[in-house]
Amino acid sequence: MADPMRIRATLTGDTVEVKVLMSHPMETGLRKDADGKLVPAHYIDTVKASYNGKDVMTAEWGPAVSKNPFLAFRFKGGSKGEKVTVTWHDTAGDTRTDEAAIQ
Amino acid sequence: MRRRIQQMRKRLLLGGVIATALGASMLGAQSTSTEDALADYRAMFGDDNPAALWIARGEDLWKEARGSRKVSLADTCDLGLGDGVIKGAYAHLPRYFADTAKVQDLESRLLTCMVKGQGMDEAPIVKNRFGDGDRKSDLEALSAYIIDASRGVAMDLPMTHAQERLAYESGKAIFFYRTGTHDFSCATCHSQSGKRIRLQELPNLSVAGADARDTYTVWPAYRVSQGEVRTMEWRIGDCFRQQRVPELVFGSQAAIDLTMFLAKNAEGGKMAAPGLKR
Amino acid sequence: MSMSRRAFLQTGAGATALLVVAAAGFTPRLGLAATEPAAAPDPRKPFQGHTLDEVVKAMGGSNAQQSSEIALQAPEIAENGAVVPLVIESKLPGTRMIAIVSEKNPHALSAVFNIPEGAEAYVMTRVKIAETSKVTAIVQTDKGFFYTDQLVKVTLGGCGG
Amino acid sequence: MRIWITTLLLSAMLPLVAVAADKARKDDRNAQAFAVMQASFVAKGQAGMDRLVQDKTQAACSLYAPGMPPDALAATLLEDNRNRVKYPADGNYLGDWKRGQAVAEEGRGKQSSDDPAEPSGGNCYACHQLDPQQIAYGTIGPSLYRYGKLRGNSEPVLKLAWGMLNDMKGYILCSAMPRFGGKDILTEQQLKDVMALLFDPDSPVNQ
Repeated sequence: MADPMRIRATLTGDTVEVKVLMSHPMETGLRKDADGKLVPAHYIDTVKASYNGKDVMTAEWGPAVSKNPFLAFRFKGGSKGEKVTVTWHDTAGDTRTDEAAIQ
Repeated sequence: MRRRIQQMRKRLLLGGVIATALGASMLGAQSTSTEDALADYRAMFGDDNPAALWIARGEDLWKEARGSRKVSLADTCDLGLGDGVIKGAYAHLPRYFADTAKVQDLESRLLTCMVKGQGMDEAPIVKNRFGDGDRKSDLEALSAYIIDASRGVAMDLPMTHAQERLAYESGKAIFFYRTGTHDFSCATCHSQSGKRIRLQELPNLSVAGADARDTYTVWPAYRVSQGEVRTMEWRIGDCFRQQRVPELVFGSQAAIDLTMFLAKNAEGGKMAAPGLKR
Repeated sequence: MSMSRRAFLQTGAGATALLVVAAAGFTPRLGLAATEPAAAPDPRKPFQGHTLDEVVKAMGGSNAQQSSEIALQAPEIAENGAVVPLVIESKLPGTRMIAIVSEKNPHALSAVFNIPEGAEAYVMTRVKIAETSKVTAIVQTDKGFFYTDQLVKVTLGGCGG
Repeated sequence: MRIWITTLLLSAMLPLVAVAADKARKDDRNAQAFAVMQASFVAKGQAGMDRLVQDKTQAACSLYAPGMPPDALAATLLEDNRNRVKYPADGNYLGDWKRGQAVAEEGRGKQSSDDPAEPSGGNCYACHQLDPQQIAYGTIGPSLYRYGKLRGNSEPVLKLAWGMLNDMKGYILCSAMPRFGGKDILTEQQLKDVMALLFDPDSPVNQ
């Protein structure tokens, strides 16, 4: 199973900034490993973030997002202590959901 | 220049776009020096170092009961300050361990703890010492976690055992040993300050000083070019590869002795690892 | 660094003076070389485009307009093409989508971010670029598609081995 | 009086003793490094264990580092290296600067991870500025920008540059620069191409 994301959500004024680090190889399908073998494509293709049951960000990615992806986004109307949920899905069908309380 | 970006980040963080401040980057100005541009690039990572993912995984591995003995490293592994003590442990490594009668660096000591303490198989751990994407290295994750627990602690090696002093002398001899098709030694690139290879600054690691401290204390580091956290043994082994010599054996005496030489030269430097490197 | 000097130096000559050559063997290791055997294509249409126009078209638009209301912060020089940090913020009213395009990648589109109601038109992320090239931020509003771009030079780092 | 002379003699000898002791320690240093490294490395790819065995130049430059070998030893080694320089059979020093540029850019070659069937690079940009368009250049060696323009291309100038490119240790004994000809890193044709990069009036180095 994929490793947990690292999510930090910070409230400044009326804006919540969410920063997410995801553990993922983001293989393009074009890279060769140490033995010279082509590593098959394997990357996160969708990301979804929600707050109070409402989407605050959805994303579609290709293989050109960097390995161990980093993403930051902002939304208005969040309050401290409430949770932001982030889910990703990848081309191998794996998925992972984590959450973090707004600080 | 770096300050400009930090200010920009701060403004962006507050939600207000200052059109003039962003104007510069929108124009893609070509005017800064290469060094300034690289400093800007590095500043853009802020404190969002993906090494955090390794630290988190390392913590789980440290606390989990594993191996045929079903014990955790947190309960059984002595890194020099007592069983399970990790705070500051890395700042006093490499050091002599009586139970193995050897000077050990962090990684070889972790291997001892996993094999002798937990009863795990040595071969797969060593084979998987450097991770690659989905194939993750336990040693790299554990190292990241343990070293993070020494953040802010000054490098201070015991150097009381004769074998520790011998390791330092041997490491120094290896550092200056020129050989191979290209006549390289570590000293070829790392015995003066202020030079660079391509665009990479080359620290002087041949003597104790600021260069040695600033370099040693940010390893292990998340290597942007590899998308992996790499440890000191990896760093040294990859230097040897580029030195055109054969492959450095993991946990070998040369690896530990050279680490000892570098660690001693970094004495007094405050640990700031895992860092972020090209 | 004064803004006016930066702006003044933003000339064609300045843009070409610091050409950075990627050494042979660099891009294949990065896994982005277009000459390598192709991976199974991403079924999503916009991710198959090779140019800005093709991507915009696949998204159902046409003729993206350059706009100074989009702020793209990208490094002038990336020490490594595997990780290029970007900050994109749109001041265009009704921004509902932000996308990142690098035309010299095997496939131009890197990422699409949908901005729901209540979210800010702001995103920070890190992408791969195969070689020195322009990075383009596309923004979609109810009025159509807009973009801004910046040249990012990819350099070689250490021993080159 | 006698005591006085003895003291004088002893104090005169002391530095000699110290030098001898230092030499012995340094001898041990090379031997010690070799012994530890032999036990700590394994052959991989084209990098065999023989690569850990030093030649005389490498041994001398390691033994006295960060200082220099004594003058007499240095003179012998310099001559040895310089005598090994092979000059082109056809008397022609200059190849194609464009191919030379590729050799100067390429960093791979001779590493355990490199394909031995592929030609090695010279990796000149790792240490030198050449074509000013390439900003990713190192500063371990001097800038070679306008190398030919500043020196012309008379026979002695070309011969000297060829010699240094082939075996720098015949000119600066403990230089950081590899012996590209002497250690068979680059072929004669590659060396000519790099020479052209340095000397051809059309080369970007001379603009």
